[in-house]
Amino acid sequence: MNLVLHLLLLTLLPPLMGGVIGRVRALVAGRRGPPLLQPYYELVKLAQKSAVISPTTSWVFLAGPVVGLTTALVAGLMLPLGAASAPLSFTGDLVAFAYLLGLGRFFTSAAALDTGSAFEGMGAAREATYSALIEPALLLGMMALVLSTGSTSLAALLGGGAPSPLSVAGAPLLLVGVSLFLVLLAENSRVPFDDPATHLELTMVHEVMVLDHSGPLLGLIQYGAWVKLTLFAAILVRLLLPLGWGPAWADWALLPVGVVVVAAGIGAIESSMARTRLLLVPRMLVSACLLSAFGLLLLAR
Amino acid sequence: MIALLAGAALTFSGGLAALLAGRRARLAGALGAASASLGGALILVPALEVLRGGAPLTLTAQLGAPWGAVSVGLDPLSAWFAVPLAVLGAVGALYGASYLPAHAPASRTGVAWFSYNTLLAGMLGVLVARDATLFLVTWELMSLAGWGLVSFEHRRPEVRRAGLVYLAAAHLGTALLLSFFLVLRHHTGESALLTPLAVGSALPSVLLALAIGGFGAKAGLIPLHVWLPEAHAAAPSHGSALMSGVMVKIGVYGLLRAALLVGGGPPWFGPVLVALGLTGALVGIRMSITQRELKRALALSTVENVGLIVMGIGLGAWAAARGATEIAALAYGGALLHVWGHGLMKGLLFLGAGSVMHGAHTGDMEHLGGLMRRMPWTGALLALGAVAIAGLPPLSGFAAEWLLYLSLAGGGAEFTGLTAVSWLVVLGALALVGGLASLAFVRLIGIAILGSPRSDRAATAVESPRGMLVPMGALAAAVVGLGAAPGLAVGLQGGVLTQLAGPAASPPDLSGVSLLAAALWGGLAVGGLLLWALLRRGGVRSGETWGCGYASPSPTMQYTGRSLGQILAQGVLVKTMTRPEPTPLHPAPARLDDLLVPGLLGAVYVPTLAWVAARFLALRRRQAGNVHLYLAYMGVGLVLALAWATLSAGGAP
Amino acid sequence: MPHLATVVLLPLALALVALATPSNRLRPLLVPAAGVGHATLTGLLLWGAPQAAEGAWLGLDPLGRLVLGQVSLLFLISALYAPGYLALRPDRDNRPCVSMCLVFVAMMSLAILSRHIGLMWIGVEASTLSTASLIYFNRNARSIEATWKYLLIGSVGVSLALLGSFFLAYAGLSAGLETTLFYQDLLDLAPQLSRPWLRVALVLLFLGYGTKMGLAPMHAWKPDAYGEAPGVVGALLAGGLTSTAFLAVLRFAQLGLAAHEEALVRPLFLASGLLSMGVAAVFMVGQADFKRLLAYSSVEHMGLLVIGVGLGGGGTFAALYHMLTNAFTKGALFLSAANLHRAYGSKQVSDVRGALVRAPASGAIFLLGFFAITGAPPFGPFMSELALLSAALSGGRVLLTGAVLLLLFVVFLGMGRAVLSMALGPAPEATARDVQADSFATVAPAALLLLLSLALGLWLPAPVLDALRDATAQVEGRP
Amino acid sequence: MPPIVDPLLVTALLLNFLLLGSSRLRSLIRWIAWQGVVLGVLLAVAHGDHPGPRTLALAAVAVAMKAGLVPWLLYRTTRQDALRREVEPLLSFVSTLLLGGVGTGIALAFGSTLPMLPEHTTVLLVPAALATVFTGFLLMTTRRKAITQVIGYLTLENGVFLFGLTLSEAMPAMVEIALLLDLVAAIFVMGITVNHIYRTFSSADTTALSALRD
Repeated sequence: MNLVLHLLLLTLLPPLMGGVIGRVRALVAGRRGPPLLQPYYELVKLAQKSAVISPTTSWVFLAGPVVGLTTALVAGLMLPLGAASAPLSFTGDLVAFAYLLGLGRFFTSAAALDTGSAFEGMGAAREATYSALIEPALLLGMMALVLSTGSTSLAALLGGGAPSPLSVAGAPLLLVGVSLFLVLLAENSRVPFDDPATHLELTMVHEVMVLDHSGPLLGLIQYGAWVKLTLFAAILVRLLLPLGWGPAWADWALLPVGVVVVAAGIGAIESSMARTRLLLVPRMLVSACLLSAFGLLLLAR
Repeated sequence: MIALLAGAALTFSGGLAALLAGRRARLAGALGAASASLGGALILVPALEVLRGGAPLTLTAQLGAPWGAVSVGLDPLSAWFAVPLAVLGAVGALYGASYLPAHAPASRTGVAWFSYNTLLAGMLGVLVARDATLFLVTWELMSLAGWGLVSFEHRRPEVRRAGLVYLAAAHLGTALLLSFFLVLRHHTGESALLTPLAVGSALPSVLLALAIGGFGAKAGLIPLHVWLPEAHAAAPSHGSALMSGVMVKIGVYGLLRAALLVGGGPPWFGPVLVALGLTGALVGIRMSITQRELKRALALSTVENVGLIVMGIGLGAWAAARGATEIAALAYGGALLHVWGHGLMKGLLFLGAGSVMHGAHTGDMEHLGGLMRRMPWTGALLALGAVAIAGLPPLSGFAAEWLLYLSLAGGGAEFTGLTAVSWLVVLGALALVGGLASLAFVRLIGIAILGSPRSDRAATAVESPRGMLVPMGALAAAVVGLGAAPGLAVGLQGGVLTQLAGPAASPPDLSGVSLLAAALWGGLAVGGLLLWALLRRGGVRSGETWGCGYASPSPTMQYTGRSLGQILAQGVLVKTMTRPEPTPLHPAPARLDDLLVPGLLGAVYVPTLAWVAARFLALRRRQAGNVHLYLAYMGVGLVLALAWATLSAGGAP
Repeated sequence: MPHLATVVLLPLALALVALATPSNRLRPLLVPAAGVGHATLTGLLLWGAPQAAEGAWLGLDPLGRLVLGQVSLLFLISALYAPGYLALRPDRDNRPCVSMCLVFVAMMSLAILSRHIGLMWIGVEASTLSTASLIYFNRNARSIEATWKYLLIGSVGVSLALLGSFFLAYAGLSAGLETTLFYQDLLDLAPQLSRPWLRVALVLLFLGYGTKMGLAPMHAWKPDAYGEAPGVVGALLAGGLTSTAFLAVLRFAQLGLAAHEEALVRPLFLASGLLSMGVAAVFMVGQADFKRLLAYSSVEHMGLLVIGVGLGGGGTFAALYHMLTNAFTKGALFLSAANLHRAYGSKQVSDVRGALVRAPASGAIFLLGFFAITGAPPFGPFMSELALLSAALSGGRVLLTGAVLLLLFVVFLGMGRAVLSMALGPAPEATARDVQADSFATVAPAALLLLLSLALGLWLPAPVLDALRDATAQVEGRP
Repeated sequence: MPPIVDPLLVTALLLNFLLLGSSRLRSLIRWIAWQGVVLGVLLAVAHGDHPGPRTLALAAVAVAMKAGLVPWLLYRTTRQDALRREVEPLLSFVSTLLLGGVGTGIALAFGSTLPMLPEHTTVLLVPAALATVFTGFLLMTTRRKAITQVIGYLTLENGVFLFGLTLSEAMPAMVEIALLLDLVAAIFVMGITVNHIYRTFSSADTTALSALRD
């Protein structure tokens, strides 16, 4: 039963994130904004459309979206979403989590380069470099959790049974929390690092990589992106909210609410600030790494 | 043991026969390839047998005067390194059989095979040698054979330069090893490699310092890695596959053997190895990102991976020194698994690069592109190799790095104070290296294989013959197999781990990684089916890549290798772009060399050697060629000697 | 069992025959004939192991046997090279060259066999004079200069040796003993000789015969002489004359050690050896002429020999072993260098390109010879250098071992740059000047010498090993 | 050693200075011939009053060689180089003389450190020999022409021979003759080489001989 619930949450929740963010941006700007379920409609529409594929591309172009989505879903399997522990968990799966996302990123970048267009190359270069710089922040953040709970498996770290990390270590984890939020924004190309809503190819990072994907390919990519966003939000939620004291259904309900709150937060940030200059982005990434490193040092002492 | 020596002898004699076959290239190729692959098989069987728990083999022979007692042995540590030697040697030989005819003039095929087979035999000799003289002889034989391979295409000036740099580094390494064995023989009276020393005073530190220098020169540790990129780029592809895949590991084997000999060694040994390994990894991958030539990028990635292996060994030694056997087992396990994994992956990549150069006749990334459509098999295999070596999950690169992460996490949690902090910092750096590695190999694949062809040579590239693709396919299958079931390989590490980390050490459990690989392959299959179904329903139309509506897009508009690595090269880490300052008065030819990456060799070693040579030249003027000066020198020498003789002897009767 | 003197008289007789034979073509054949004769006589002598009769002028002690065997073998193989070479130079009248070469061998044998110091001096002096004309074979301005320098420095050195011999005799006289220059008597009286005379005598003798060996600071003639002399003469000088001079130096070292003068002998040898290696290293880096490069390599290896003796014990054994391996490898290098010189018509390192392509056989021998002489394992010099270094380290001399290793590395770099740039790369198209390609007669001897060096590296046959051990025992003064 | 030896040794020392000081080639050859004569007489007189027939024959041969054959040969070679008969010194005459003097002083001091036999103690034989050797060496290193270097070598040999006198019993006659022959051979070969130098360089100036350098 828990497995079915986990899969349901993992597959259905992500597009809602997109809808919430869109709606919050609109409300802040004083508009009504698109309906909450807009992303679901988009996915269904894209699934039926026909795909346009450039003659210069090879099978890698098609593999990009598939690998992107699959790695996100498999990573999702490793994350404990509700009360029950994650279906797929083994010691050291936090490393697997990070590297799975790396695999997804590898193939989307390769697919972008496969089209042979200057813009997609630019996007691939930025994406790959920024993710390389943010990787230490993610892993050091995870290490902070490992230190506080003692096990290297995500299920144990964030699972229902474990005491909420915040209560155990307090302040240092706040630092790690902020750093993980920055990681979330960077990994999913949200505003401070990249502006998903722009249509200027030269300024995009993630969006320009998927410029040439159309129809079902684009659908898969967007769906994969939202799943990744949900995963990071779930980590943040498990990190901040204490769990496991209430009945099982409360935990299952608490996660979607938390995730929606995080989505609202992202929407608020997106509408309040603009994208930073490209040259400054590496500096912000490195500062995110330092944040989690300091958090870790405080813990390790 | 006899089978092992027979394998080595067969390989060497095959090479010799190939050399003597002279002009008949096909005969030489057949002889060389057959003897190498057969020899490989003969080596593989006993090695696996010993690893599976069989008793270590030993053989002692009393040879003539200069050698004295020569003892040869195969214990789990040697067997572990013999397996990739055998596998890669055999596969490389089969690949070489069809790669060489197109790349080597008929008369010199014999030389290539002689060098290749002698390298194989020499490496095996090093692995089994149990006393100083045999070890040094086989070690130098290996170096010379490597030189034979590196300067095979010696018509090109850069190959000759690479050969000289390689020889200088090899000779420096041998000099350090010579002093290592001399110090050993002087203090312990005998030079067997097996009997661990009593923990003496400063002896272990001196021995280990010499070992790091000597073996590090061959393994490509950071200050002595300068020869590696040029040498591996210059060698024929199956040669550089063997050198990158196995020869640098023999340096690592030597380091392990020295550590074993000294019995764990002084406290500074672990941290120094970790520092060297990590710096090597960072510098290696950083340089690889800005390289333009395919094989140089791969060679620098070898520097990175050897750095990771040495870091693993350092962590193991560090943990073992502090008694944390379980963490040491993780670290050593990760390092040893990476020896196998990297051997296979890097072998596949170098053979792929060879196939690209065979098809597109150039290794320069800026002239490649669009090969996935024209050389589908090579493209696919190279892509697979790239994913694997970037350490990404379903393939063989992930398990080793995963073990390293586990050991670092374990160490971070268990140790306290400065050690814990340093282990965590190393974890962060390892994550950075992982990220940069995937950037480097996305760049390699994206620029060289994908996109549209940037030159007519790439446009007219043709797929390589089956003789080259089958060995690459075999390696690819091994990579996938090791990725899916790393537990099998790690299971064999029992003997080696007990040697390294003490009897309590047991091979780590990797069932989780296999689980993950299974889940991933399943997910990919389902995803592929889903996409296929959707595309079939919705239909597929062909349309030009979106170029912002630009009228006549051309392949040169594509992103280039340098621009892909530019963000790192420019701002974040190291500034290597140089802007030429045009001279104010008469305009001198300005040149923007944006890939001016001097590296340690160009910036440090060459200038110092040039300076020393200049000093020697100045000294030489003293002997200005006229005989009076010579006689004057003789007179001075005589007077000094006489004065010394009479004065120093004092008043003796 | 032939009488000892036949080894000296045979070459002399053939020299006279050479002077008599009219035809320029037939005369070179006398050299291999002499080689074979000399080798068979030496073989018989070494086989029979005659004891040095009391008071006899000529005798064979273990040291002499070793050096005679090595010189004879080297001469046999180099002699095979001579006819092939002289055939290539029909323009030059080879009467002086052939006869002087035979006189040279005779005088070397005399010096090796003599038990009387004066007689040994005459042998060495005569060999100097006879080689002078050999060096002048090419009859051009550079070879006349080389000959002059060789003659002058050689004669000064040898006369110093004569003065040293007289000092030695006087040492006996002033100590009240009956004066003698017979080596065996001096050896027995050694402890009673008067100290100051003996010490000055030893220094003079070491410097005198050291000049013939080419040790620094008396090495200046070597690059000129080896640089200008034809290949086969270079091989004979580098392999033969140096070994004979080394024998003389060893004899006086033995005398010094017998007279308990370690404090004088050892430091003198070590200092001179290190100085030679240092000078050689300085002059090999960036050397433009590859024959001079080989000459400096010879200076370096003489330094190694003397360091070995200076170390004593295992060091002397290693030095003698190195004398053998070095002589043959150096012979192979000089012969192949001569072939390359003829193939390219120039001695400049920059002119020779792609030797492996244009003259594959000589190029390969030259390259392998380079690897051998800089101590690459399968070859002999590696084994002897290994023995020498372990002797140095077992004597606790860490600094010395470090210095020797460093100098060996510098030499490797200097020589490597030159040899590799010559051997590898595409060969320039052959202009008319350099038409003489390799012929079997000029390549086979060099290959044979290289094989000999390889054989000595892989396996030391029992008789050679015993000869080395007895010679070491004799020098070290142990019974 | 009979008392007659001392004046002869003093003349030998005197000849050294004359050699160092002479600026013309012909005078240099004349002094070297006189040195040969002094040496021959010393050889005959050195051992007791009644020299045996053997030593007399040896002395005669020595004088014939050193005073007769060699100077005649040297004279013949100098005739080829008609123009330049002077001795071009690298170092000025005065400084070579001074160096000669210092050398003799050192030789005297050095001689005194060595323990001499009772009958040799009074005689300044060893210093004279060493001084002559040093003069020969000086001549070779500071003179420009090849001929002077040959003469320098000859003086050096005479010095060594002078010292050899003390050991006349130890050296059997045959060896002494052989030594003599060898010296002559050395001079003979050097003479031939000097001729060749003349033919190739048309002057015997050895400073021109500096093409072979690194």
